[in-house]
Amino acid sequence: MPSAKAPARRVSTYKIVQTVLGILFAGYLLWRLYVVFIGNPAYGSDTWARFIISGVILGSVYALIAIGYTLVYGILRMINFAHGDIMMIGAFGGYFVFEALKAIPAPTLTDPKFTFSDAHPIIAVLLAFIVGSSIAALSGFFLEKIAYRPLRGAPRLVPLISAIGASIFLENAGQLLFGTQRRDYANPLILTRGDGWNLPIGGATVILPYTGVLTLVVSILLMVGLYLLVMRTRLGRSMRAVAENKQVAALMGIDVDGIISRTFIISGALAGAAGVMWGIHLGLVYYYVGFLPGIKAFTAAVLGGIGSVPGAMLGGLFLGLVESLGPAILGISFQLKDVIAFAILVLVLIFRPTGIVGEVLTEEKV
Amino acid sequence: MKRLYFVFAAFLVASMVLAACGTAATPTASAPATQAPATQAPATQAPATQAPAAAVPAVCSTDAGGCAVFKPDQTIKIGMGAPMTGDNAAFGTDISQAGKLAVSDAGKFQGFSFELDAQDDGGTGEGGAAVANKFVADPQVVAIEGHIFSGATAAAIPIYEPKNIPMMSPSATNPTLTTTGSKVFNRNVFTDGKQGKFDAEYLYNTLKITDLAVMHDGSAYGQGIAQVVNDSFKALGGNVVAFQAITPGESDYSAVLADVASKKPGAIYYGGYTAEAVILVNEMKAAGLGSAIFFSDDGIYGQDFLDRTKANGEGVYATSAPLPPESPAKTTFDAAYLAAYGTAAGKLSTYTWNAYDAAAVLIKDIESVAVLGGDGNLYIPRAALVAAVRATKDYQGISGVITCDPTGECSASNPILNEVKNGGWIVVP
Amino acid sequence: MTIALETRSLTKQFGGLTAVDSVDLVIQEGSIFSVIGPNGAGKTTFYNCITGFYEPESGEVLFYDKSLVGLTPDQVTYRGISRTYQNIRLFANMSAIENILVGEHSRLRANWADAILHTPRMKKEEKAAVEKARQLLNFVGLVGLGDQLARNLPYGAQRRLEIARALASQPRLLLLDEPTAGMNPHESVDMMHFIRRLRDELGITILLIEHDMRVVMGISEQIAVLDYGAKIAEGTPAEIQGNPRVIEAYLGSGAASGLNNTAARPA
Amino acid sequence: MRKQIKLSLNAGITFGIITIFLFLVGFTSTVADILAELFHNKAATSLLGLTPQMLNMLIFLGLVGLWAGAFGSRKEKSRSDDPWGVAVLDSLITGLVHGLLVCGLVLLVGTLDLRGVRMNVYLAQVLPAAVKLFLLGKAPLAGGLFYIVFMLATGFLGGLFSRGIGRGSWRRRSAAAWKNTWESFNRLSFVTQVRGNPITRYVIYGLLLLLVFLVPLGAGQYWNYTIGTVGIYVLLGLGLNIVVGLAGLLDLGYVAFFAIGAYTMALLTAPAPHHLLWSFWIVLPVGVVLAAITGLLLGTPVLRMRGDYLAIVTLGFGEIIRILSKSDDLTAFTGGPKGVTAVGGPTLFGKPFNSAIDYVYLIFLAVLLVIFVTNRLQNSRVGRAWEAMREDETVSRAMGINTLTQKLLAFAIGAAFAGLGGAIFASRNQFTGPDDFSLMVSINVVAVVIVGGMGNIPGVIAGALVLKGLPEVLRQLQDYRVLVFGALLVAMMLWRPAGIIPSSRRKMESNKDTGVTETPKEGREG
Repeated sequence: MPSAKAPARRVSTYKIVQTVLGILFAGYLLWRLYVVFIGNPAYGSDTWARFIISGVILGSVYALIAIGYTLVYGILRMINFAHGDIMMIGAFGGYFVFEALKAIPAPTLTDPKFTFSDAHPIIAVLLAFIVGSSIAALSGFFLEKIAYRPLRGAPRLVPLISAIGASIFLENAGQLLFGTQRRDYANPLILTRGDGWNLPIGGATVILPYTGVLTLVVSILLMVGLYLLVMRTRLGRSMRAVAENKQVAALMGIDVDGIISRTFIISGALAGAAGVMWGIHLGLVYYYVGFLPGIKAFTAAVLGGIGSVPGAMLGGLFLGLVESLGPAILGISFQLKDVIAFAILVLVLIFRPTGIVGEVLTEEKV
Repeated sequence: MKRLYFVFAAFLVASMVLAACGTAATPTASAPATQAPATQAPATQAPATQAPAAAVPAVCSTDAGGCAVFKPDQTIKIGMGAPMTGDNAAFGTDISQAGKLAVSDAGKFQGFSFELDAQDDGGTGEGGAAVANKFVADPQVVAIEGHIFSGATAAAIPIYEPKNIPMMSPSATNPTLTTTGSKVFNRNVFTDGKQGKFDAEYLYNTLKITDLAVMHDGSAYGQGIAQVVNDSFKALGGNVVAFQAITPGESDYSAVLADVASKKPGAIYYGGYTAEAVILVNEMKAAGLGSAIFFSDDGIYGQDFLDRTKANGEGVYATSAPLPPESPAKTTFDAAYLAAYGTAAGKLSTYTWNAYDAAAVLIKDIESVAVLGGDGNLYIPRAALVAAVRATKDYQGISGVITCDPTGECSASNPILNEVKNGGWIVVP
Repeated sequence: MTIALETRSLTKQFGGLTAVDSVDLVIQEGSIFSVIGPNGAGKTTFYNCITGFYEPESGEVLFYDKSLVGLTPDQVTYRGISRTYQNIRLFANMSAIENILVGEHSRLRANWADAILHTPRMKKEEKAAVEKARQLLNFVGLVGLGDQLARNLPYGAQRRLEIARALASQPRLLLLDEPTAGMNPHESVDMMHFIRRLRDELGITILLIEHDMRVVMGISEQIAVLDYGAKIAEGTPAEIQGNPRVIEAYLGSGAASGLNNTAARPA
Repeated sequence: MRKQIKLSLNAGITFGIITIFLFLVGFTSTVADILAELFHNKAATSLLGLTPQMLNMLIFLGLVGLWAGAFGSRKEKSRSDDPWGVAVLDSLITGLVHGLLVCGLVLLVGTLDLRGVRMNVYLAQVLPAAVKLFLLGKAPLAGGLFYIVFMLATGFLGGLFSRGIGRGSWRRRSAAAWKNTWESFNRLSFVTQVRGNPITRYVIYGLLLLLVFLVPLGAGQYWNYTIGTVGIYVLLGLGLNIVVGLAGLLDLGYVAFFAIGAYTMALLTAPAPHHLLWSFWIVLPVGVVLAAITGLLLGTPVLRMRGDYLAIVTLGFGEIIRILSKSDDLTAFTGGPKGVTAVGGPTLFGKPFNSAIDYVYLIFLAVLLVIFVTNRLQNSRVGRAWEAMREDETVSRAMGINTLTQKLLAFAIGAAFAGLGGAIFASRNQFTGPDDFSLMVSINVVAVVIVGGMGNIPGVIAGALVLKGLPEVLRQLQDYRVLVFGALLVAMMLWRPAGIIPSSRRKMESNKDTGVTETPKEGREG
């Protein structure tokens, strides 16, 4: 793609289109911002706060799932379509932990119905995350081993179809194993959904839910941890090397298959953690729970620049915010929030063809 | 240019071939429709060698659809097209399970047993047509319970129509389904119109709501009823402050609720099903809608809603069919359902009882027209069955009374209103 | 003599790095012109600027006195410039003859409607195109290998096929990027003769990037030396061989093998 | 030796997990019913205290056990010989491990069931009846021990059988024999003559065509409907084949064009919501053209994106169309989530199309047209440019190909085919609605192209048969059909990554196909 600074003689039509689109969109956005904030304020500051809380929390979950996509994509250049279903498996793992701990009574004087998970919420949540992540990581490992590894040299769309098959299989296995009903996460008492800190904003009370804060904190911790892992450890170095060039990495004595396996384990564990968070914050688990977040997270990963870990984080957060703020700012019905999200994706990609922080692909590298 | 002519010529020839094939195909294709006895010929001839021809009941020769013939070891099949896989599989699972219970409760008829053949149609038009074509190709299928989703049903009706296979859907609510003049399609479920108007009037007149927010899940059912409520409420003089749709399958609706909250509605009307209603109700307080009334349709009525909303569900209104509160038949059914499938009736979908009734009605109607031939075979005249289903009157089911009107609307009763009080649904007088 | 290609203070930057730094070159029609320089000297970037893949920040590229700056690669090809690649880039899953037919793309006119309707014009054109592709196969010595997949051809044949593909667009100027890379000395000599034949028999001007000094010195009429993007010397082979700045550039960059050392380099 | 034991241990564990999984998803119960239908032994009397249902299940589990034994006793790679003793020992180990795992499951499930624990609250298919069936009506311990013996025995038999037939060697031998016969047959002079004669090809095509046209007459309504669906997916597959298979652009939102074709047909011919009632034959080209135009409009801004960026943008576009079609704002125009009913059908020479068979022929005709167009395009300058782009976009630009134009062309033509498919689809179903255009349709079509073999027409047809025909064939498996379908999709990719019918190149250098007079010299090099 031609670089930004062009000689004045010939300007490509694409650039004209780009500029016109950009000006139109920026103008529209400014006008809408003016309308909703100054001209004809549709919402009070409490509503804006709610939008932002909702967007950021959802975005942080998207980000966590998106990292899984991005890690696998960075190394194998394939879309792991079954990633959302790995998340579903993790969510079920956490669900069963809570169900089990809920079944252990730990009555106190004040509340005879107190259970183990109410009495020791930290242990319960920790255990749920550990079990959920481990099961998901294990699934990721076997998924790669069975469905992707034999296709290492195949044309690049072949693993995609294999992934789609795996996704269909996992969804239906989940349905047949656990039944079709939607199940509710039995959170510890302190993490009751809907409870939270009451923030007085703009004359109203805005609830900052505990579960949401937990979600945000855990995902930030996991993302920072992952970033350190990729940037600071030997495993991370090897992963980057394999992502850069598998042949050369192999020549350098790196066990490429091993690294790929570990990548799937890590991305599976992150998806599993996201699944548990999904359960804790939103309370819902069933066999199809991973499908939509999977698609959304994939979008987020591309939005941020697929292959880039910070990009996935940014993309996830951005997407979460667009979904909650977009319809409000543009004054469009919330039913069309995905339309807005995808339209923004197209716009971003028109201006930055490789995502917000994507690697700049030169002609030679492509 | 010469080539161009050639291409056109080729087309012309091809279309003529097509036309020829089309006409040639006619007798084969439409035979079952117009001369149905011919298709049954192999089945009727076989026993004819052993028994006198009089063994075949006279009604079969006069019936416009001919007779379905069952040898003593064959089962009478009731087909069902339902989403058994994918996002909406809970509906299919639930409805087929309830239908199967109805079949086993029906026991044997003249020594013949019934069978519910539930096929996956994915809830889509394409799947619905595929399943319908499969059923019409199976001579043992005499009636259809379903389909479950309106889209699949719409695509299936034209396929059953010429084959005289009656349908009884426990859940397809799209109003247009009964307006096309189909003689085979019936349903024992509310349509949007009746319920929506009732709800809007109650909201405006009794609850004295002036500012209403209407939400729905974007499904044919939810959107339809929300539209009716919206229109009726406005016609009454009320003010609809927000009309928003959510995406089913998502687990978080806090943003759209925040938007609705900013309009300060006195109540939210939601058109849709339990799965999403539970999330909405649970998130309402956090979104600043703690004081608004949540009002919904029969899609959320049931134990599952209570189990999953707990304290948040208090004060929620929902319409339902006038259930005989706890009739012995319903109690027995609920116990049997729980024992057989491990989940409570009404947990997977709200159509469990409708589904049981739909199957039971079909079986009753089959029994009313079926004739045992002199050769020991059972004969079911198809057109007579279609008429019998349409003529169903005052059938007391566990979900209410079933009486079909000339268009195929069989849920005769008016909706009643329920409110959640102290963790249970209480009928509002 | 007419000037085939001329660059005037051509500059290309990547961020802070100046990959091509005000390069002035004049290439006469019908000559064999070489661009040499250590690794990373900006030779390939220079090619990409000419062929329209990069848009230079400043400067001018004139092809028979017409500016090429701002043209897209396909337009450049249409004007009569064609190229090969350092690491062979054939269409691996297409047959050899199809590769050449793709090369003829810019000289063919049949559009999708012609293709569907098989208009006489298209049939005639297609017949001629296939015929020409066969002749090119013949010219580069690949007769009988036309229906092989490109990726199944031996290395040397792939090199020649790539040149045949480049020739198919009837270029007036051919840019070759290390055509002898990975060849043994014997093959290199063959390639050298072949390049000369291109010029002599087809009258094509040739611009060459090459590391193998024996080839460069053997066939070039003019040589330009790039270092860090800038032209540090230009002249006949003899002049270049004696130029101290050139020697320094090569020694400095660690390629101490020297200008007269003709040992084969790794590909 | 240790490696060999590890191999059989692994096999035992794998098959143990498979058997446990089959029980947990309830397949053991279902398979009993399926087999009962197959053997007609539903009403048969019991044998050895086992009901026919139990026997049926045991037959199935026995097959699993045999396979486990065969799989577990296979030769370890580094071994050169394949002695009987090792194979038998291996199969026994595999069978034992397999049996032990199943025994563990039986003990656990059986005990819980005895205690009245309702496991199906969490594991939906573990119903008391299923447990009873799996335990063969015995006590947990007895059932568990039975399974150890049963798996040991079947594993042993499986090992013996597999070693006895010499493993894969018979397959290799017979394949070689076939190949030999085929080659010697080909060498016969008259065969060469007949094969070389273009008339033969036309005769074969003609016969194939005749067959294809005759099949629907005897296929019955259900299969005709299925054939029609396959045909529509062939249309879609051929369209996407141009985009993905030839031009190399991954389009995950192909359903958008399908939807546009379908909605055009529906809205212009149906009595509601617009009551336009246009004729089918007029709407058909309108739908095709509209879809193509949409392809152009979408393509213009996004076709500069590469690879997976394009994939997600197109995916987004597909979703946008679906969301818009059911959105509140457009309900008055599109019919909203309820869709459009009573979509019009074609009438030809006064005869209305009203059965599956009529549409089968219409679809055949459309497929033939599309095959014709695809074939012509593929073997032209345009098709070569597409393939060059797929192979190496950068180089193809340097070859003088205006990639943007060519991509747009591919996109538009692909979209036109989808529009054609969509229009026929809506007309045949007499209904169309937003649920018909979910993301899974796009994904299915991509799978049609890849599974069949990218870039070639027979491949697409094979792919459509597999993707849309297989699920119908699998209906016997009831609720398990999609599960099995997913697994088969993975297996198919592992088995044939290049697709069922991999692409082959047209021979052009020799002059047979092109009719050019000059004979090339035989100058083959090594």
